[in-house]
Amino acid sequence: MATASAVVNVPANPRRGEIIEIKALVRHAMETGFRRTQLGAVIPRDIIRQFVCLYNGVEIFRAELHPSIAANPLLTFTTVATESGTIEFRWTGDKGFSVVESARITVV
Amino acid sequence: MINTPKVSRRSFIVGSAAVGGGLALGLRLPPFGPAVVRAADGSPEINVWVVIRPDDTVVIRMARSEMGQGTITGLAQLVAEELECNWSKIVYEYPTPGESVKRKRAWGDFSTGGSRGIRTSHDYVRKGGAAARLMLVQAAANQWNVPVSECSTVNGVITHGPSKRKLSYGKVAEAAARLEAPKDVPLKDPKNWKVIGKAVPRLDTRDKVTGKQVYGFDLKLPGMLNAAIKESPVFGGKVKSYDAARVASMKGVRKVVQVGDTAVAVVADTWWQAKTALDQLPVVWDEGPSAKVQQSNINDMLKAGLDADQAFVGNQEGDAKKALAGAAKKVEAVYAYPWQNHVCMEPMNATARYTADKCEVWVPTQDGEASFAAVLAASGLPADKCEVYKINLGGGFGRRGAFQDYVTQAINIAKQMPGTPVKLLWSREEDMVQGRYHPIMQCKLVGGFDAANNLTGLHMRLSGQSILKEVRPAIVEQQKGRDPLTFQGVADSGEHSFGYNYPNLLIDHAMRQSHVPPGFWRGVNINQNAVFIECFMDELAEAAGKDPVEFRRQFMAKHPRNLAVLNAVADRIGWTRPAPAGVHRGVAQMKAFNSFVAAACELSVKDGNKVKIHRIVAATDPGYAVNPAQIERQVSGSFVYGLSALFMQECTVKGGRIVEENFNTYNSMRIAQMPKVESIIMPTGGAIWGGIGEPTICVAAPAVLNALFQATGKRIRSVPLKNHGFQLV
Amino acid sequence: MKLTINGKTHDVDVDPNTPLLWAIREQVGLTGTKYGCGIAQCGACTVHIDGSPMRSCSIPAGAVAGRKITTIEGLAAGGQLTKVQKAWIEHEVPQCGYCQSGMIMAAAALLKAKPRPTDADIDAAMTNICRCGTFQEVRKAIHAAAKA
Amino acid sequence: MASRRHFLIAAGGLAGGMRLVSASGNAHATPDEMREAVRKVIGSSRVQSGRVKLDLPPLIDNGNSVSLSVAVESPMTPADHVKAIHVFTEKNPLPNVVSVYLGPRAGRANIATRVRIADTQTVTAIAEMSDGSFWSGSMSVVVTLSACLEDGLI
Repeated sequence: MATASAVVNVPANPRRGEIIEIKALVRHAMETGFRRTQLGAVIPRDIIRQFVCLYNGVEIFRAELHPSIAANPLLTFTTVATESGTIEFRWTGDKGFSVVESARITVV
Repeated sequence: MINTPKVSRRSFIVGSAAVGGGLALGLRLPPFGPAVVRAADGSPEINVWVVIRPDDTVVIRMARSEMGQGTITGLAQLVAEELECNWSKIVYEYPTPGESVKRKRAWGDFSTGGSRGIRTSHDYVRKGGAAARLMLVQAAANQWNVPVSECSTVNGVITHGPSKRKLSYGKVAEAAARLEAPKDVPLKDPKNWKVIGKAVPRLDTRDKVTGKQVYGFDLKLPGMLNAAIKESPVFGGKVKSYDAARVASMKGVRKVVQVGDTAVAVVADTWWQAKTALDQLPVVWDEGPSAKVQQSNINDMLKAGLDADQAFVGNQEGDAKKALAGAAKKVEAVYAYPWQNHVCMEPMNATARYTADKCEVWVPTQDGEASFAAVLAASGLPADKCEVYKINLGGGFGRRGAFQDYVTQAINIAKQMPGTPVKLLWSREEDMVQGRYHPIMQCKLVGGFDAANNLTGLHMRLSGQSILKEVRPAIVEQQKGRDPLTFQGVADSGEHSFGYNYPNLLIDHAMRQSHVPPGFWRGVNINQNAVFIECFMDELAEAAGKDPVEFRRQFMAKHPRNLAVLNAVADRIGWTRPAPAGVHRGVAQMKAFNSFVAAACELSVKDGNKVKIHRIVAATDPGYAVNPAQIERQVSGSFVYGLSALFMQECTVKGGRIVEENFNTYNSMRIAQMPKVESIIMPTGGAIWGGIGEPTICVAAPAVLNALFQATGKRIRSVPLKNHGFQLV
Repeated sequence: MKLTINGKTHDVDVDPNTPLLWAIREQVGLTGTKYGCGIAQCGACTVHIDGSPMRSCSIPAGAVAGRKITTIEGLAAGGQLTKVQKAWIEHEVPQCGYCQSGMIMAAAALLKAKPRPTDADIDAAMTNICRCGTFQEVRKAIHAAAKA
Repeated sequence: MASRRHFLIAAGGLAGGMRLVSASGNAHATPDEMREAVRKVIGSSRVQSGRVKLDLPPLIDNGNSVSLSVAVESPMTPADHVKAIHVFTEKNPLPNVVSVYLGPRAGRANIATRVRIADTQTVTAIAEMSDGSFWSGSMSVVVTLSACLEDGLI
C-alpha cells in the first residue's frame, strides 16, 4: 500500500572473510503516535516495526524499531563477507507496510 | 572557617591532588598531570569562574552572552561581590562550549534567553566567587602560618589582622589554585552587599565607542572567503536549479554552492562581490504548496479559531461560559497581533572552518551550547573535534538562541571548501525574510456583567500560532497537544502567572499553525497577551463606568506585587490628578519572567493621527536589582522595542513569502519619537529572582493604546498602528 | 582608485560602483563602520565626507575618490578620545553597540555644526536606528559633550 | 545545572536488577517505565557496567534526528559473541528505542542509527552476550533549550 523507496549500501566486491559495513535506509515518516494535530487529536502511530537482513537467505541481522527511531530509518551494521550472492533487506511495519530491497555481493 | 576539603569539586580537571577522591567516585583520572588548571596565558584557575593573574587582574568567566543587555557586567558583579576583588582589575572571558563539554558542563547552561542570564545563575556564580575567595585566604593563611579566621579581604588584598601583613590575590593565586575547593560556601546576606545593587560601570563600553569592538560581521581570519546566501523565500521551498556559470567569472567569485535543499550561496573574495554575484545568479525554486498562501488566508484561519469548539485551556476559575450566558450585559472585542521580525542591527552571520579533522565556528550566539550542538549535527564530527568561539552580539532579541540556522548554513558551505574559513553574512533582506517571527495571534474577549455592573465572568480565546509546537514539539506532546507558553502573562501559575482573579474565568487557545516559522521574540507571548488583556481591562472598566486603575485593583487582592508596581506608576504619573490640557493617560501591568512590571504614559494626538508620547513611567520589581543603571537602560530601551512594534512593525505574507524586506517597509523608532522614560526600580527581595531584558516590552503597547483611546475615543484593536493611520511623532 | 580615509591615502582595487561602506570594510579593512540595511535607512554606516555625515552604504566608492573621509577609527586623533566619545563612555550609551559607530559619527557632525544643539536639533540630526533603544542616553551624552 | 552523567552499576540485590546512581553518589530515580522495559529484556539477570560504548552527541539542538552508535567489546566468535543490543531512554515517550539481534557472522558488534531525543536525559545501551551476561553503557545528553522557556516546562 505504501509506496516507499529504500537505499542500501553494500560493498560490491569485498574480500572473503572481510568484515563489511552495510547501510540500509528506507523512506518512512515514522509517525510516533504521540504527536497531536493542532486540534489536539492524536495522530495515529505508523512506524516500521521490523527490519531483517538475509544473506543468501539466512538471517544475519534483525532490528525491532520503536517510535524513538527517527524518520527515514537508517541502520548501519556489519557482516563477514562469506560468499557471493544476494543480500536482502525487508522492512515491515504498521498499516501493512512492507518493502523489500536487495543487493548483489561478489566476494573476491 | 574553611571546611576541610574532602571531595574535589573538580575531580575531572585536576590531577594528582584529587586522584583519591576522584577514584572514589569511580571517575578515571590521569595518575599524573598538572595539579593546576591554567588559562591560555598560564595564569592559574582558582575555579572555573575565576582566574587570577600575577598582576592581580581578575578574569571572570561568563557562560552567558553579551548582546547589549549588560549581563556580563551583572554577572561579574555577582562574582566580585563574593570574591571581594578590586572592580577595576576585572576582565571577562567566555569559556568555549567545547571546553565546557570536555569538563562535564562545568559552566552550566550557556543559554541567554528568557531574561535568565542572571536570574538562573546568580546562586552558582556567587558561590564560585565565594569559593575562590576562601581558597585565596586559605593560601595566604598557609603562607603566614596563621589561622584563616585572623585574615580578612578587601579589594583583592588579604590582610592578617594581628600582624597587619598584606598579600594581594595575585601573589597567592598559584598556591590557592592548588587547594581543594571548600565544600560549603556561605553567601553574603544581601544587606551586606557592596557591589551588587550598585550602578558600577559596564565592562564593555570603551571598544564600542571607538569602533574596535569586533562583531561576527567584522571577523577576519587568514585566507578567509566571504559568502552571501539566499534561501527559498517561500518557507519550505527548495532549490530546483541554479545557473552557476552565469556568475562564475565575475570578479572575486570563487564558488557557487548549494546549501542543503533550500539555499544557494556564492563564495567570493569579498562579501560585496559575493552579494553582487548572488543578486545576478538565476535560481529556480520549487516553492511548494505554501506559495499559494496569502495573508488573508492566515487571517481568516485565525478568525475561525476565535469561535472554534475545541481549544486548549490555559487558565480557568469557576464557570466562565455559564457566567457569560447569564450575564445582564456583555462586552466583546476581537484583537490581533501580527508577525514581527527581531531585526537585530547586526544581521545573522557565522564563520566556519571545516576539515575532516576539525570544525570550528565563530558566531554571535545567545547560546554557545546550541551553536555547538548545531556544529556537531552539521559537521558530523565528534565533540572533541568541534569548537565554537562566541562573539559579542550586535543584538539578539531571541533570534540567535534557539535557532542556529546560520551556523548550519556556514558549516554546510565550509564543508564544500575544506580548510578555507568562510564568513557567511546575511543581507538585511535575507534577515527579514528568513526570520523566526513573533507568532501571529488573534484574540476574542468577552466580559459579562450582572445587573449591578459587577464583572461576573471573562472568556479570553486566543487563536493563532504556537511557537513550541514547531520548536520544541516534545513539550507540546507531553501536554497532550497544548502549548503552555501561549499563556505567558495570563497563566494559572508560574513565572508568567496572571495578575487578576475574576469570579469566573476561562482562557483558552485554538492553535492555528502556519508555514511561517514562529520564534522567540523578546518577551515572547507576553507581548500580545498584554495587549489583549490590558486593553480589554480598560474596555471593561469603561463598561462598568469605573476608572481603569480603580477597576483593576478590584481583582488584584491576591497579587500584591502586581498591585505595587501598578500603584507606583499611577502615583508617579499623577493618575488621580488631571493631566495637562490635551494630554491623555493609560496604564498597563503584567508579571513576566518572574518580574512585575507596569507602565503609565501620557500622550497627545495632533491632526487626528499624530501621536506624541510625552512621558512614560515604568515600574519594575525584579526581586533583586543587580545593576540599577543597566536596568534603567533595559527599561527605556524596552519602549523603543515595544513602541516600534506597536506603531510600525508587521510582517505580512504574499505568495507564501514575507513581503517586508528592509527598514523602508519595516521601520523602527528614531530618537525624535522617543518619549521620556522614568524608571522606578522597586526590588522586594525574596527567594526568586526576576528577569530584566524582556518583561517591560509588553506593557509599552497597552499603556499607549489605552491612552490613545482616552485621546481619540477609538479603540484600536490591532497592531501596528500604522495600519490605522497613526504616526508616532 | 585612491581613497583618503582618516588622513591616510589607500590604493584600493575595487569596482567604482562598490558602496563606500564595503570598500572601507573589505578593502581598507576598517570594520568600525557597520552594515545595517544597505539602503541608507539605519545610519549604522555613517562616516564623514569632507566633514558631513553620510551613509556610506549608498555612496559608490568611485564618487568620493580624493575626498576626505573620516570613520569612527579616525575620530580619536592620536588615540585621544573626542568629547563625544568621552561623553558616550561617561553616560554608558552603548548596549549591543553595533549602531553606535554611526550614532557617534552623526553626533560628532551635529556638534561640529551646532556646538550647543537643542533637543529639536538632536531630533533632526540623529536619524539612526538603534534596536536596543539607547536614545535616552544618546540625548544625554550629546548635551553633555556640548557642555564639556 | 550540574552534569547529569549517570553510571550504571551492578545492583545485585535489587529485584529489578539495576538502578542508576549519579556521579555525585545520589540515587537518581529511574523512571518506572524504563526500569520495566529493561526488566523485560534482562529478566532476573544483573547488568554489569562496561564493554558497551554508546555514542551520541553530548549536546543536541534538534532532537528529531540524532546519530547514535553502539560498539560492544566482543570477539564475535561462535563461542563468545553479542546476541542482541537494546537501547533505552529515560524520558522519551517510550523507553524502548531499538533492539537489534546479531551473531558471530556480524564480525563486529558495531551498529548505528538515528534516533529521536525528546529531552535532556540518559540513554542506555544493554548488550546481551552469548554466555547470558548483560553489559551496559550509558551516555547523558543535553537538549539545549536556549529559548525564552519557562523553568519546569519539561
